[in-house]
Amino acid sequence: MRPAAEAFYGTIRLIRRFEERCIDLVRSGDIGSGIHPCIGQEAVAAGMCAALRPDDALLSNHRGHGHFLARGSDPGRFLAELTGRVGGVDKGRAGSFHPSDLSAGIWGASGTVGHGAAIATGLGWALARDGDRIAVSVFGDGAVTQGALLESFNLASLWRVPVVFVCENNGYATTLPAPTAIAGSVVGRAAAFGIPASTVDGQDPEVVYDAMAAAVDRARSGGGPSLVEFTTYRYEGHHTFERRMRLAYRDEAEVARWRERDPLAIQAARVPPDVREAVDAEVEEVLDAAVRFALESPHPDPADAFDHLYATPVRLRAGVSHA
Amino acid sequence: MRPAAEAFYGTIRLIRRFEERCIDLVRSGDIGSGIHPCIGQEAVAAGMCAALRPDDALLSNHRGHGHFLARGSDPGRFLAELTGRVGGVDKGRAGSFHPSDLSAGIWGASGTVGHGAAIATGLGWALARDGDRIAVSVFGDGAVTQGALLESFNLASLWRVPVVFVCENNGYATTLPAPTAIAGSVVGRAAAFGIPASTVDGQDPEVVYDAMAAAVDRARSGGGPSLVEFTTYRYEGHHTFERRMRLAYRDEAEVARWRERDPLAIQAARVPPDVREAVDAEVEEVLDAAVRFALESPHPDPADAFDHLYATPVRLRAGVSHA
Amino acid sequence: MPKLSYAKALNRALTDEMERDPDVFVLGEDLKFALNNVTTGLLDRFPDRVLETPLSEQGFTNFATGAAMGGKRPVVEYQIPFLLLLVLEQIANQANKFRLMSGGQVKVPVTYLLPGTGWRPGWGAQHSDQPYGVFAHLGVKTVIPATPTDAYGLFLSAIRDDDPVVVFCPMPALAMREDVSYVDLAPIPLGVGRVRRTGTDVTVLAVGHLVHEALAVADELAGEVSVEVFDPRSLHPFDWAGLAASVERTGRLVVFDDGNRFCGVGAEVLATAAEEMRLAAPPKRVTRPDAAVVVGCAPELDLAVQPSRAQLVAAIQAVVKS
Amino acid sequence: MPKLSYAKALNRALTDEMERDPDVFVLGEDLKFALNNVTTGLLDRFPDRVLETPLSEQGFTNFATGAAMGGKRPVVEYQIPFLLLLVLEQIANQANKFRLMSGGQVKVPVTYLLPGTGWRPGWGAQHSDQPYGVFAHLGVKTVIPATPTDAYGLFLSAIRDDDPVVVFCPMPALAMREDVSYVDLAPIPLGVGRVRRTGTDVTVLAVGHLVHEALAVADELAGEVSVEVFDPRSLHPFDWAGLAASVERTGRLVVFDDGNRFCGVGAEVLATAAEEMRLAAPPKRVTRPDAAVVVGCAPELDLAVQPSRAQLVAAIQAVVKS
Ligand SMILES: Cc1ncc(C[n+]2csc(CCOP(=O)(O)OP(=O)(O)O)c2C)c(N)n1
Ligand SMILES: Cc1ncc(C[n+]2csc(CCOP(=O)(O)OP(=O)(O)O)c2C)c(N)n1
Ligand SMILES: [Mg+2]
Ligand SMILES: [Mg+2]
Repeated sequence: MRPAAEAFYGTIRLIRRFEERCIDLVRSGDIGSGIHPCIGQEAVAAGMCAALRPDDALLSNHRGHGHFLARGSDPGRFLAELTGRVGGVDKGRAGSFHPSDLSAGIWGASGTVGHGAAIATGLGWALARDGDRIAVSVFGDGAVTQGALLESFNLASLWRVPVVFVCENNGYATTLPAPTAIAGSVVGRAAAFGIPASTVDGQDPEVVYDAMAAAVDRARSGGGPSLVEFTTYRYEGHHTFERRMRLAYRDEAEVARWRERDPLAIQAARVPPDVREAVDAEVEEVLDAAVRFALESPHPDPADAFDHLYATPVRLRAGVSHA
Repeated sequence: MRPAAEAFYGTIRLIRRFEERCIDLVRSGDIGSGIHPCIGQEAVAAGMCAALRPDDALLSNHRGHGHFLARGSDPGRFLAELTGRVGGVDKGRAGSFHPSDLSAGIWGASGTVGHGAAIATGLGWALARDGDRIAVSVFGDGAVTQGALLESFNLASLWRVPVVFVCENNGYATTLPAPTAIAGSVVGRAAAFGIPASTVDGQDPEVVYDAMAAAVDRARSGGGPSLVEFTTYRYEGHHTFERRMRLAYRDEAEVARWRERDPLAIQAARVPPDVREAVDAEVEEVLDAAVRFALESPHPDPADAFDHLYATPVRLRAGVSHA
Repeated sequence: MPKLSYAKALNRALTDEMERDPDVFVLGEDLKFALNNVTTGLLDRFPDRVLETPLSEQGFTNFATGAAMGGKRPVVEYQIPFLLLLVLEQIANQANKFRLMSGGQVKVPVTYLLPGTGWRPGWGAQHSDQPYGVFAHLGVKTVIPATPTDAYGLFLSAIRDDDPVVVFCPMPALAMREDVSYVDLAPIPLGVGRVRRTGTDVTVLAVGHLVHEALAVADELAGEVSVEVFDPRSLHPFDWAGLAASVERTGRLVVFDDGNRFCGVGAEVLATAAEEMRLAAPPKRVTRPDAAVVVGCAPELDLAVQPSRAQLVAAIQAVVKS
Repeated sequence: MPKLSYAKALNRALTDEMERDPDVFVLGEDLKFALNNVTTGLLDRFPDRVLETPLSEQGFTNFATGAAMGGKRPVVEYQIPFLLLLVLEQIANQANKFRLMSGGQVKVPVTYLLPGTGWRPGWGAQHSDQPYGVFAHLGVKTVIPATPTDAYGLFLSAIRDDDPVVVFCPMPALAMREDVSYVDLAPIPLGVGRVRRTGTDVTVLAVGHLVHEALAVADELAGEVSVEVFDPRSLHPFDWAGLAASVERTGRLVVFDDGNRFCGVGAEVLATAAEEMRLAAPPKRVTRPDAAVVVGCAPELDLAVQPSRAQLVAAIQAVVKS
């Protein structure tokens, strides 16, 4: 059942403010990597994740902070990851680019754009053998020109894997406009492999939820893969480095047009002012605590550099001759 | 203009008998690699190559003997290549698996299934900058599940490259039936990238010619890429090694059904018996001479093992310590 | 005692492990008809654990990563050495890093099996590579069994290992047979080498099928030089202690390796020996040349760029003389 | 004299060569906005020779192979080190073998440019690799310029070379500036190293940006040890004669390399030295550890698995003492 309006509002507000805090922490140097902000795209995360069962598995990508928060990852531990601390969800081994949080059902984020789709397909296949959990792969418009992603469409379709492919089409891959990169369309690619696909407004979390719930239902009931393309927009640059560079790949008018469909405003309009204020206050509290936790968490010990490299450990030689 | 019936017959007959001679030479050990016979598929080679201008560029694949002969590669020098001799079109450096013969407009055959399509796309793009030559990429049904091939569809479509993608769909990738490998269809993949595509009978060289000529015209006149899928069948195994293995992946009835549409018979029916006999005799003469040439050509000298490795040579150390 | 072939040993290891552990499954091309003899009989016994794939090596390699994260233990078979270069990024940069990037939350127990690495007479320049050094360099666990018994034991350990492991089976070793008592077949731990023949004058470290060539050379030189043959069996992890003990005894070292010279396994072994071991004479490598491409279809040229027994003999003689 | 930055040197080399040779063109991601500063200004000057690509690295790498066979001279830019692993097969097994397989009929003059190899603080485990050893192992021509002048000269030579050449530009070197008189900018032949500083006690072979670290260490130790710093500049082909001459003078050798230890460039150099050069003391390597993965987002961990000045100092001191 579709969550209440204020629940969506809360998620979107949390993601928005979390990212804004992150940008501050990038400026202060606490998040060394910079981030790929998803500001403007929060409705996709909110609606999509609400349609999942907690034990479903999601493979995220480089612009994934929203997915984590929407799935209930602890903001403090997640932020501690972005600041590279041992209290992070990945003990500081992932940072902003490659995080995972299995407690929140997020199984990782491959830095190889598009390749998470095949990993999710394998994961979905494995989960389906032991129950009715499903897998979700989230990627951008840039990923659909990566052959490995299209290979996964073929495998998922052939083997009727319970996987939902979610394309967050924000119109650009870094500076490259989607129409100059994608011959044909996103949904046309999926359809070519016999995968049901639709293009859906990604700015309204309720619309997102409905489309996603249908795809999840299909997967869970043995109907196989489907693809949902959510049209959306990022208000920030591709990565925070753009704050230091002037890259004139999109004009102000276009940004302004999309700001008119700000998911935060869309959802705010559905929530009474007093409820909104309460939610906003709670979000700030949560984030204050999260920032505190993230910055107080210890830095990793260099002596532990090889921890977690292997599950079945082996002896490794250092980089200096020990004789 | 479509060539005369006896010309097609001659080409098909040449390929058929050439391959049969090759199989003998595999048995005798003179062709050490074995071969991937194209017996049964000769009409595609004959019709397709007749639609090309001599200076057009074709990228072949592992089942490419027919393409070479149909484009006019010298049978003796081509066979000398298969037997690994210095008189071969590639001086014995290519063998049956990776040959090229630029004098016949064949620019190579990547062993990486599907990847020739992107090479051909780049080649076609380069040729188009200096004139009106076009490029052709030939691949099997197995190649359309390789992501790198689909990447080339996207690039060719975006950049309107004069390239014709030719899929020889013989129903199997080694032992794997096409329907169990390909979700959707071959032509559906091309269409998804905005590439005009059609499925055409590959057993009749005249039908092949007409379809190919249309695609070539489109490419040459600036209309961009297209794909033609020719349905065909190989009467032999995937590779001559199958003569020593029993692989029951297809039944006799299926083979028999396809034998009823033998391209050699189809084209023979269009040629008067006396003309046919003359052609047959000439083919045997050509092949006798070719075999003689191939077996008399010297083996490469081990001292030349590094020749042709680089175009701008460098000094290489041997595999033994020289101190 | 029954004769066990190398290929049969692979088949047996996989069958035994699939019997024992329902999470093990196998995927790859032409598996149903067991083109490489590894999957013979498996389809009948485990019909839903043999996944025959289209030609989508990168896709199914990533698929295996996901399935492994989801609790399965995939064994992925590849038909040609270069296919491991095609999926190098998926193995070394994705599968092999996910555990670290998750801070230990996930494991990725995938086994990548190449039942035929190196030169197969006639198969062309793109089918004759030896990519194992690349995987070891990038930190992917890498084994290269020389005998049927080792093929069984190392393949089994690779499947049971909780990390990605690549198993390279040298083309010329596949036909090898060995007298084996089946009850002696057992997992062999990664990172433990083996002295195949003891000797006192020189240690020959031989990789893969060259172990057998080295043993033949040792026989041939028996009256003249006492050769110890050391088989590392696994490249990463590597049995440095085992090698050091051997070199300690002999004081001399020759590496016999079918990989390319530059940055190959021979380089690593000589470098480590130079740093850490006491050598009575400069060590030597017998390898493929720098930048070697085995054209694969003209045996005269092919053999010229692969290490030979004659080269090994000469190298041994030079090392013991200096 | 004007200050030339490393990144600007790359831009200038490409601009000069595109001016000189109409067959040169550049392709890659985000080129129009020159994200990596390599293609700055090119779109305006050569609007039809800047091909901005979708995220299809394998496709456009093969595309470059075809365009090169068709008479063009493509320069392909990649954004991240791992992308070179993603296209390794297309470069090493396809582009680099086509000339051989054609018996010399075709040439494949492609330049692959990685303007940022190695660790960039914060960018994560999948963005901090040093894949150059892999290319040299497989016989692909490989250069790694340390300075702006060398970046200009080696990049130019790579473009003019008739074979595939990979140009690795170390991340920390990109910001480096040098006093350069523009008339002195010239092609630098592949395979010619350079003594960056003469010394008498020990040769330090340093790769890429570590050349500068080695020079700093040499300064620091100046009173104590006389360090010669040798920069190979290109890895394949490699200037063995230049290195041998240096070691001949100093008798001692330390390699300082940011690649992984096992089968890395350090291994090759030590192995060759052990085989062929007279050393007064065992050589040493200072490298990334075996199997290193730089997590890339926690500097404490990152620096722990990259070679440091302190390690180099210790290695030099140990080598000169023994
Ligand atoms: C295979 C691959 N190519 C290039 C990159 C570098 N890169 C990282 S994100 C990105 C743009 C991705 O665009 P899109 O998929 O649309 O996602 P968005 O950033 O818009 O959310 C690029 C080019 C990469 N990480 N992987
Ligand atoms: C990428 C890749 N995967 C696998 C192989 C091994 N292989 C060579 S030919 C072949 C089957 C190809 O089938 P198809 O494309 O239909 O061509 P056909 O042999 O039927 O003509 C396979 C699997 C290869 N050479 N390259
Ligand atoms: Mg995008
Ligand atoms: Mg086929």
